Amino acid sequence: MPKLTVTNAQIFYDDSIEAVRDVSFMVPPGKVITILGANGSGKSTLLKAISGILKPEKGALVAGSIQFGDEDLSVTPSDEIVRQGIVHVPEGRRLFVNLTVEENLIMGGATRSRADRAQSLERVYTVFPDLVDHRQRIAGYLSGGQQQMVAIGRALMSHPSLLMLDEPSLGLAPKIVEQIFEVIARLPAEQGIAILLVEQNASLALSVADYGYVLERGRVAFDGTAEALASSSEIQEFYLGMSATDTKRSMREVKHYRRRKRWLS
Amino acid sequence: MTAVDPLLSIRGLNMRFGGVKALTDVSMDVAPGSIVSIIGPNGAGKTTFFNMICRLYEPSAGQIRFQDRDLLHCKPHDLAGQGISRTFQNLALFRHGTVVDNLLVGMHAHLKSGVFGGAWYWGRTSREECMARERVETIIEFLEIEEIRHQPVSTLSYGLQKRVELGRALATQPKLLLLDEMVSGMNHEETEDIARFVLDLRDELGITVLMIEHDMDVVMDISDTVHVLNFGCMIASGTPAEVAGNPAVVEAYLGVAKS
Amino acid sequence: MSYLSSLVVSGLVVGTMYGLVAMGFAIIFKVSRVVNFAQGEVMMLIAYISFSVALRTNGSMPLVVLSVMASSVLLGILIERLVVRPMLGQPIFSLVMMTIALAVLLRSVIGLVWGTDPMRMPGGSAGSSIDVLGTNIQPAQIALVGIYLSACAGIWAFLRYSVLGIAMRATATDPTVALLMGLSVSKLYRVAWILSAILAGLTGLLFANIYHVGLDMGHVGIQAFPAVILGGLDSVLGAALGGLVIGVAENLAGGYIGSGYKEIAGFAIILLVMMVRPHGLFGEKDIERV
Amino acid sequence: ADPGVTDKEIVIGGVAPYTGPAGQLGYTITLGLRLGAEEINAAGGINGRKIKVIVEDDQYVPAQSVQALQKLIDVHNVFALGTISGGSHGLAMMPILEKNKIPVINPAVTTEAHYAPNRPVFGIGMTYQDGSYELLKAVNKLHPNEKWASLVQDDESGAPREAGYDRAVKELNLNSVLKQRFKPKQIDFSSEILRLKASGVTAIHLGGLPAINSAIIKEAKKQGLNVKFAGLWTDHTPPMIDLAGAEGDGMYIYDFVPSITDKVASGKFLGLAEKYLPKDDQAKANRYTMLAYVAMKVYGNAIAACGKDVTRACVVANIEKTKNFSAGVGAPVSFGPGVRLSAPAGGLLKIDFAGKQFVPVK
Amino acid sequence: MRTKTFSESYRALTRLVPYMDTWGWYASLMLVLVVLPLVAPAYIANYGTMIFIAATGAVGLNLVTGTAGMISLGHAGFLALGAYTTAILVTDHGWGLLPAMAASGGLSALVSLLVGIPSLRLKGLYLAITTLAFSIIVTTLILETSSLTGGSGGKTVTRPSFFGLSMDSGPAIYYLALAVVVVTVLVALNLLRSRVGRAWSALHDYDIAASLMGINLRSYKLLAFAVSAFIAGVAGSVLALHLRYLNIDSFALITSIEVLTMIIVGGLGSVQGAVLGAIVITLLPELSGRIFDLIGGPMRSLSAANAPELKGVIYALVIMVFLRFEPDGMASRWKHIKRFWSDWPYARKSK
Ligand SMILES: Nc1ncnc2c1ncn2[C@@H]1O[C@H](COP(=O)(O)OP(=O)(O)OP(=O)(O)O)[C@@H](O)[C@H]1O
Ligand SMILES: Nc1ncnc2c1ncn2[C@@H]1O[C@H](COP(=O)(O)OP(=O)(O)OP(=O)(O)O)[C@@H](O)[C@H]1O
Ligand SMILES: [Mg+2]
Ligand SMILES: [Mg+2]
Repeated sequence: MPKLTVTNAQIFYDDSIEAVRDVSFMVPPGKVITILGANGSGKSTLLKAISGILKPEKGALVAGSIQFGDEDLSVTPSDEIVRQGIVHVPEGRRLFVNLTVEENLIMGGATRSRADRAQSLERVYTVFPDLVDHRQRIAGYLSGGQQQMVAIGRALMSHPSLLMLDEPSLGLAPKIVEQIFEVIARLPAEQGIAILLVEQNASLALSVADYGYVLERGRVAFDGTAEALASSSEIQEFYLGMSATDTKRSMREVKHYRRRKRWLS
Repeated sequence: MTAVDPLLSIRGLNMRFGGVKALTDVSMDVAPGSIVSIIGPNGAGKTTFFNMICRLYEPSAGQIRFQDRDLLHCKPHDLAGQGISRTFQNLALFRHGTVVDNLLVGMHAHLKSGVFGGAWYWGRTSREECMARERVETIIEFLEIEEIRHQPVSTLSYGLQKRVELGRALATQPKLLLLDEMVSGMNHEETEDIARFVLDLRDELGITVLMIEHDMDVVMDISDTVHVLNFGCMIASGTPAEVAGNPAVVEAYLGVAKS
Repeated sequence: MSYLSSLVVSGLVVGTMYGLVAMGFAIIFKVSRVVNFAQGEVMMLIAYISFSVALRTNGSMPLVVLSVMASSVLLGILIERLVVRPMLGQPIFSLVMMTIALAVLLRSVIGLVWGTDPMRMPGGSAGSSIDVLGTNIQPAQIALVGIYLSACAGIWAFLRYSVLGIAMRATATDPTVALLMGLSVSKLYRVAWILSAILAGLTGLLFANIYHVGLDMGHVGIQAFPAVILGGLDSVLGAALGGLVIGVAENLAGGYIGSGYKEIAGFAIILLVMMVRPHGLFGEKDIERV
Repeated sequence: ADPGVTDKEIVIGGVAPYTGPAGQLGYTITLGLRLGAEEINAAGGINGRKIKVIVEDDQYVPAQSVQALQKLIDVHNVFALGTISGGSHGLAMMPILEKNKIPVINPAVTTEAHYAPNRPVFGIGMTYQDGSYELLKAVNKLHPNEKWASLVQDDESGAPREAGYDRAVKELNLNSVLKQRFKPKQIDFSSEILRLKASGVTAIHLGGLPAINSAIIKEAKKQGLNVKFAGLWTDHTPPMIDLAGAEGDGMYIYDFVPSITDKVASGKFLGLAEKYLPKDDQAKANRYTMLAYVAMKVYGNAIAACGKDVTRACVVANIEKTKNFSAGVGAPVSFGPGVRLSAPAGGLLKIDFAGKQFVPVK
Repeated sequence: MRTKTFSESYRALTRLVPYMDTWGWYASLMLVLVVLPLVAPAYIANYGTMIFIAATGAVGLNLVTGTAGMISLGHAGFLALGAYTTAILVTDHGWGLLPAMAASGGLSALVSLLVGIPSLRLKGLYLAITTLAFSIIVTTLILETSSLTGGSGGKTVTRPSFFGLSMDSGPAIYYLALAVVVVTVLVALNLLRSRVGRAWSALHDYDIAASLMGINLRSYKLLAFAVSAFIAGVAGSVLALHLRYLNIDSFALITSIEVLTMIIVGGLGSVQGAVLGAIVITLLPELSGRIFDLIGGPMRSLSAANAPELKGVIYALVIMVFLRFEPDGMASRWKHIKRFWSDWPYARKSK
């Protein structure tokens, strides 16, 4: 797989809201890269920019570049980007609500051959056995977590070379989260898939990632190897919920007046 | 279980969707001023349970009482006036409005002006609107969303939208607040903030909170009582510690790592 | 045969025309949730083109049909490229409005090129008609029924056996995510517009043969609209059936109550059906779940 | 002098539809007005003043007619009008016309309602109501004892025709078996024809636009309903012959203008058209063009009678004095005090499909 | 750059026009509109009247379609009801201006409750088609009751007097229409910034969530129809007085679609947008005539055979180009411009 490089990306919405500024990072083949950051820091925006779906939201990459190997992704149509092997699981599930579960999965493999699809379908059902019983149900009526499984399964249907996951653990029961992260951890080794992971559960994300970036108000505040980030005290306090004494702090202890700390102004 | 009369009392609730049995004989009491969590695997029927309290689905059997009133005789739009409010698992904001607009809609049940008052916009309506605006500003401040006050909610990030939903629910001035996966999509720090808000709501405003959560840190740390649903059945209830130690819960929901 | 059966048979024949136009509506709606208000005008334009070809070729059927197919495909591509694609990602309302403007445009262009007088198709209503249950049906009308049946069968097979059917519904639900699945949304739109233009074109050709070519043809689009609502906006076969129902209902109302009640009859049926089935007979329900 | 009159020029305007179902009407009328004006101007104008024709499009919508008229008055300074569009359109403009006392000679008469005796509004022709009456009377003379039916459009052009039909049925003691009104935009007439067939009809009074009438005729022939068809002058336009095709052969049409396909009776007019109109337009000319031409000539006559001092009042007075004025086309025109319609006697025509012409019925 | 953009009281936050200079602009606009018929030729003022009437109707339709999200193709029906009510009451029964207008609006509103009933179950185009069915029923009724309405022959309308003042002149109707549109705009703006308007837009965006906020969907949907129909009825009433002659052809589907065009071109849900849309769509035929004259060169006179078709082409192209570049309507462009100026020089220039 070619390498994904984002250089000095600056992204505006509606010509007026600057969501991402001067962000550079790269995703080498077969690695898991994670992006952490507070709400509204621009994580989803970055993923949208890579897969080229900013336009419907009036967003635009106004400076910098996004390269996939030699291909300039900022001028490639989204469907073409997918055919290049970049698959994006957007946040908020976004299933085709009026299609059945199986139809949703089939759409995930729309670019592949019929036989290939049947095979992938089996694989998804082994990852999410819960879905087997629901395969003929209308996706829109599933529970939130079930929908999330379909959304991830849908992405697995095509054999991507780069998988971008926007908060895959959203709304999933702990047991399922565990399973998914096992899969995420396995994929690079087994199939050479690179993964770009946006995740709020920082400890989990760092546990599977090779390298991580922390976004703060649209800029990269920190980056480093997963181990380095996990041992940084700032990350520990704000993303992992450790108190200074290295033990988990109870939420009851959080003070009223504690205000969020900003590293960048 | 509790000595005081429960705020919300549910008996033998059943619900099915075609072939799917979403809830079977669920009963529970929610004491005033408590924080109660509902956990369970995906598709266990938690959200359905909320939807039934909110009168969006008609139960096939069972009873829901709120402050000694039979909720089954209420329509969904009566609930806000009664003091029940909720957030939604899959964002249900009013997309076209700004944050302020959304919160003002939350105040609907507490305002009175009708079409003539609104058209005239003088005297009472005007005063009422000022008052509403003032309350909304308090909530905005409470939730620390001042900066995005005038942004259309459709342009907000996922986590911020969740926060606005909480604000909207608070604007209805509820006695009972139903939170459906409030902290999903928030990082640890933001989760802590929300946990703090919830505690404050209970402690300072006396609001009773019923919440569905998959984030075990929050559930364990702040809830008084935890109920566990699995395949529509209540498989365990008790304090966080009791529930976390229950092998059935570990098997069905938590998985090995958390146990 | 009885008065009733004659009314029904001739109603069915008119209904196939409504049905074909309605199917065109439904195909486009199915992939993009857009109602193409220019459907009648597309049909009219192709009918006029076939008229010109017929004039030049002395009504040679193969050539005329060929020209209809070619111009339908071309028109479908042009509309997709020039009208639909630039509006991708914009509010659907605006695109619907575009089609209304397109209708005005096509009508004006036709007036510009062919004038505003209605004209008779060369070789129109040629051949002897045959008697079906007491109603005489002319060859063009038989062809209409034939096309209707084959269109229904073709569309049924297409939606049943091709992934494209699912892809169309997926695209309609969320075009952005469809793109994320690697579906070429503009290609799907193009296919839909071409298919619907072909249906409209063939209908137009036969309309011209049965009646005439004239600027009033575009009105068929509006008249077929109730049919697609009745069948359910996104159900192509439902629209086809809806056409028949409306056609028969109009004829029965005209035959037993009075001409002036034809239009109302169609709408009355719709009102009744809507009360029972808010999404038409076969339309997809909105998924409402919180 | 009144508005629209200068030393060099007199502006005669008009409001007419250029678009919509009646689109052809506006254009053919304009042609006639222009033809008349060209002829007058070529002869040096009226007392040195040339006639200028300006027609505004009203899209056949009454509100637009009012707007168009106002524009003619304010911007183009019209002196008089040579067309006021259709029935309701004319009525919508009537208050303004009356207030400004603007002379009108309407070559496309539809309804009586325009021609109250005290108005400055004149019409050359017959109302639909009288037309339908005369039509039935004439056909009945040829073919007594027919079983009649009427099939008219449900709008302001169909309703008076049906009223005329009713009058004929009553006064002439005709046998009427069925009356139907259809919506203007109807396309298929199979149920109507089946119903007519069931009623045992032998002659049908048609009151729709040419395209619709021919659709009805075709459907009837297809269903083996061999009856006589009778329609008004609205069908008396050359495209109708092609449109109705072989099936339309023999259809009776009532008109008070000689047919433009009649090279003898319309000879003078055709000559003028050839002289003053471009080739394209010559082909478009029809009976309305002839009537509009006559209207313009009546204006020419009335204005000339006013001499140097051309005022609206004077022109209206002189139009009123018009007696047996012949423009060389069609029947002579006469008005009088309180007589606003010059209704020349008409006759029956018949479509001759093979000869592509309308032939008078003896 | 605009300064002093902070507010000192909550009342200031709820103000309709937050800045004093904006008041100035509105006042001058009103002044121009009041003086216009005194100085401009009647046909210009006539356009004014038509625009006011169209804008009134568009603002009304915008409430139900733009704000509450229920597409109505039946507004021509409400317009017709209002127009004929006024025509009958004033002409045949000698009613005064205000009672007739109130009755026109009231009747439309009443009837709209019937039309609103399907809206409780139907959405989108399915609802649109039932409203269309309604307007066709109204049309048929008007045609059938010809003793009252003149049927297909149409009905002449006399103009009433208003507190002794004769309304029988172009300027009088102009001022009437102006007053009606100003009141309508104010009412609409007020409604939209208060509880009722918010409820409408909430039920448009997410009906389930709205009902849980205490909004009774049934009553608010019906209310939206009623208010909108009332305004349409009043607009119809003014239209009747303006035209002085009614014919059912004026109230066909095309009229409903034209009003829809106005609010889409203007920007759905925005009062200012509806007014702008009404201006543009009312003037567009005239405008395309002008454009045609400019480029028509040799074929300057209207009698050139294809002029109307060319005008149609221009008309359609203008709308298409407009939608292409302004798909959210004029109101959104307006917002952009405003934001640009108030943020200047910090605003980002659009590319
Ligand atoms: N469609 C949009 N229009 C305008 N602004 C937007 C839009 N989408 C996002 N933004 C803004 O861009 C910024 C970044 O948003 P983004 O969705 O990328 O955040 P995020 O990091 O994914 O947050 P979260 O963790 O809450 O999902 C936010 O300030 C948001 O308000
Ligand atoms: N409206 C509906 N129609 C059909 N089935 C439904 C509907 N609502 C819920 N269900 C089904 O009922 C079951 C319970 O769903 P529910 O949303 O209550 O789960 P949940 O416990 O909230 O799960 P999660 O944690 O994933 O949100 C699921 O199988 C779901 O598919
Ligand atoms: Mg995000
Ligand atoms: Mg749930």
